[in-house]
Amino acid sequence: MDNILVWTMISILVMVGLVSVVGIISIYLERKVSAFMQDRLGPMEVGFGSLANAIIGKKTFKEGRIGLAQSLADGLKLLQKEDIVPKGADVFLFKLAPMIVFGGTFAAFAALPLAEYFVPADINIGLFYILAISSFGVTGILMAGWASNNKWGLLGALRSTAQMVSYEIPIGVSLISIVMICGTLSLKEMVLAQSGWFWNWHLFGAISHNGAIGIVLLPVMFINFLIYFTCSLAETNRAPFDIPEAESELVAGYHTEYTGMRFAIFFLAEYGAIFVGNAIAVTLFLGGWNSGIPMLDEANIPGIAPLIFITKVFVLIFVVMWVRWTLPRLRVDQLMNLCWKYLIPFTLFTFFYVTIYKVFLT
Amino acid sequence: MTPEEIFDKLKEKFGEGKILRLTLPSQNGFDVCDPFIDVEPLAMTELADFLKHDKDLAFDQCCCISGVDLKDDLQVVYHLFSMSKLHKICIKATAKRDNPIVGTTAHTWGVANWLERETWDMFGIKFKDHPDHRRILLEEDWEGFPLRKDYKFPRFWRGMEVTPEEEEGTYGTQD
Amino acid sequence: MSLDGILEEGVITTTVDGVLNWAKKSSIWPMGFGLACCAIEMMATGASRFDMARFGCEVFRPSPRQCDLMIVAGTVTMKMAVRVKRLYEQMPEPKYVISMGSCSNCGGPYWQHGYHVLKGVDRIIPVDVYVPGCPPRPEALLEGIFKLQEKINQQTIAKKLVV
Amino acid sequence: MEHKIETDFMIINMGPQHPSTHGVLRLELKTDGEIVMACRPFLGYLHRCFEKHCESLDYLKIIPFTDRMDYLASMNNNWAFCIAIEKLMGIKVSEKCEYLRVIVGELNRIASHIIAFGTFGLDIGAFTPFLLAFIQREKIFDLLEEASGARMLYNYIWVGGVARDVDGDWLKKTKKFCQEFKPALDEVDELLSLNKIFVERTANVGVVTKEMAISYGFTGPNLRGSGVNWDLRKNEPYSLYTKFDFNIPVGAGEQGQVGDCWDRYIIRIRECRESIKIIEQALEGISLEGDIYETVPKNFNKMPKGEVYARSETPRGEMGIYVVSEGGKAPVPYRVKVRSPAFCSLSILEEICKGVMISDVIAILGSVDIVLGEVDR
Repeated sequence: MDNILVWTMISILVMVGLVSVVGIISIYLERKVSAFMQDRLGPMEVGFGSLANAIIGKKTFKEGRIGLAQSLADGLKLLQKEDIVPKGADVFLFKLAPMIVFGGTFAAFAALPLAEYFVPADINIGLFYILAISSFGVTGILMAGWASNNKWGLLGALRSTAQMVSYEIPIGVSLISIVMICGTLSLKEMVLAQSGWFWNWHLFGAISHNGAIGIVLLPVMFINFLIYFTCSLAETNRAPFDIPEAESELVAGYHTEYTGMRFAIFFLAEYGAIFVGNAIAVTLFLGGWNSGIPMLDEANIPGIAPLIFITKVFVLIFVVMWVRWTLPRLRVDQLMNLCWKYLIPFTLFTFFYVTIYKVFLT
Repeated sequence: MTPEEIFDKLKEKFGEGKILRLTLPSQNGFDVCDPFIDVEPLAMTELADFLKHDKDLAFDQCCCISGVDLKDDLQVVYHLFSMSKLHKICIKATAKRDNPIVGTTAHTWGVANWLERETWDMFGIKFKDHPDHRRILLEEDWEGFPLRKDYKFPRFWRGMEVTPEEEEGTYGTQD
Repeated sequence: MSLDGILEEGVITTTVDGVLNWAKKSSIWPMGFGLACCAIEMMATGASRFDMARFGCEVFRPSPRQCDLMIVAGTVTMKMAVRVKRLYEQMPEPKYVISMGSCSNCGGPYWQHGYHVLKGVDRIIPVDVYVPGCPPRPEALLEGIFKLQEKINQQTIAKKLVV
Repeated sequence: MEHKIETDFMIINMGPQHPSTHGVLRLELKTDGEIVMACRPFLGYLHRCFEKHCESLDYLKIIPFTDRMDYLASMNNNWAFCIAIEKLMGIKVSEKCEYLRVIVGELNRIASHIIAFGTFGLDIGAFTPFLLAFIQREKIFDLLEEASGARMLYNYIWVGGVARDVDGDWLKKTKKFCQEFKPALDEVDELLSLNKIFVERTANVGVVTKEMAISYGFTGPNLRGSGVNWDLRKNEPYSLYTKFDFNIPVGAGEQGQVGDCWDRYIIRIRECRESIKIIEQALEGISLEGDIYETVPKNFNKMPKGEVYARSETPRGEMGIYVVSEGGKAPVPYRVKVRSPAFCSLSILEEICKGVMISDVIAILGSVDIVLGEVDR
């Protein structure tokens, strides 16, 4: 009993650390990945060496080679910026909005199962909780756009709301298939069901639940995964669905008027949301903390399970970035068309497929 | 069509009162020039319509509309080209300096709208019945028409120095 | 014992200064704001060959609210000057201005007959670094940014407190 | 009981500082939600009084100012102005100079088109093609810098000749560039042109019909995008363009209707290939013998009285220079008027931006490819 309590405490602490680190790492990665795709070098000169030099006031260390301290410098700089609340803004909502966006995203972290013993809040409706709390952020975005008394901001917020509300549906439906197979909403149990060899992952069907016959779900699950991934791009306002903050159209979208740390919070929340979105994909489809090779899992190397989980998430985040720097942006009506005319019918089809499977084959 | 034929055709249609004269290269004191036809400024609107829609003329492309300050008069020069017939002509409408009004061609060629606005902006030549008669490059409260030869640079505009103090009066006019 | 003596010489303030200045100078976000020819060279500075991102100046923010640096790249005309001033005022402190190219330094080739050209952007907003050239090469702009970094490095919170 | 919801139009001010107005253009959009009901462009934020300068400077000193007009295609601007003055003075330029002009002019055309389709991609949201294309542009800049001494604004083509001679080494480098450029262009082409999202965004958007295009003074790639086979290099050949074998790409509505944004975009990609063809032929034809300053006039004291309208094909279309000379001893032109292609193309914006969405306005603006330096002069 004591053991569980200790582990819960530790996992909460780790999660708090993760929350603050994920944003910084993702921003650094984004810059390096984009640089790599565009034949550039990306951040170079702002390394920890230059920070050390600044602290001691002498040029002792080499300034930096791959710019590891770049995001840190950005954050520290944004802290020093003037905090402007535009004239005519609704001050209360303006200040509340970033907190809601941030809170909504990072509350979702609480239920992420990093490892069997590493779930800060192991609630039996984990998936439901995450979906609910992470879509809370849209309220904040709408608030931000409305309160800043800026037309670009308002347009961005409206686009964002329309987009997020629509894309909740295919996300929800595609995840219900998994819930039906597992018969639970607890994320931990879903991951436990996928242990063993990698073909036990839900991406490859329901083999772990029903043996070889589960293979008939493989195509459906693939489609489900793709739809979920696409929708999570849209949920987190990433390219090619980044229309709410489309630079070339809406200046900066809903955070046009935000300065300094408030802006940074939006940014961190965005990357946090990407992490959560991909973490759900990993948990539900890609086996969570399971490495896919039973021997490795049974070896019980301390700390390897969370590491596997986070690595998987970052691989998916890399794909997200890859997509961003490759594809152009959709128009707002095309985005809605994609959702209502293609994604939702497809998810409904997979949903019925899984229902039939569940009723007749198990 | 040759410039002479175009001139005859126009003259036949509009009469001598509106179509004044044709100048060919090395006539009327010019060493070099494209053949041009002088016309009455207020006849420009109907003339443009005819030039574009007549089957033989078919001047579908309005290349350029330029204003010229002739010191006593102000002139608007139209360079027209026909992409189907492959011939070109230059039309000149000269208006009095104290009250320069020229008929608009904006209803005939889309591009003429802006080109005429620019001519108004720079020379202060008014275009009769122009659909959107505003300045285009300068702000509405700018004083004077910069490309006129007697234009004097303002010293200040909205509190910003246009001509530096030490150079006031030295530039902006041509002597 | 005066207050400014402690603040200026103290070990803590210099270290804090060092770190804060390091953050400011290592992450200068310019405004994605071009006026004329120089803006193309500014783009070239951000693009693959010269790659301003190496020094942390990568993020061209479209909104003035999130920028630190305004690169006035090109001719400031009378009509635009009003807007440039407003954009500058929209930026949050601490903010810096680089005047890029002869036109924004002093009117450049348009000094004499340019009735619609502002004779130097420093007539409306304060300028930190002037980069000469028409247009300046990307290397020159980078050098301008280094000069700005040196300037930022001399800032101190002590002076602000005393004054 | 009857409920009536009253909605209001929103006036949105886009620019002069906006990421995708390509400089300092201001658009006043009257929108109904996302749909643009009316679009009014406001120009003049870069009005640098080019025409006033011309009336005060002598002919040679104007050339650097033409550089700054369309700063993406300086060579072609120099060239357009020189053609007008040469026509006025009756100068026939030596063949070597003409070859050099063709080579640098076409190189600059490629550089300009790279910016055109690069920023177009940027407006649609694709960052990477822009930066990949920029690498090639830097190579062109290296070549032009070696020839003229400047990176962007060259002052290279003079009245009656060119400013500097080139050597065989430069020709070799240019040849090498031509070979390297083709695969690089293909890369961008593959990345962007047939991308499903890109086609969705650009095909059937901002359709300009043939009649509209001609009426609104579209020229160059924009006009050809509307399906009109018209290129001054072929239809009114100047310089040595009769000698070269090249095609004129014309928009055919491959992805949507003729004259949509995609057509205008693909024309530019294809024109780059044609330009490479021309450069390769010119490199074979050129001989390094001969004096480049042979026909450069010593002074402009004996100008003929008269006027000239000369037009040539710059990357944005027909650039017309109308010069009035007083004749006699005046070394300054009496009046210079520039018919700038981007100015004329932009005037259609009011017409075609009705009932489209805000994102489409951006796409249309990007596809028309304006340079504000040239629009406002």
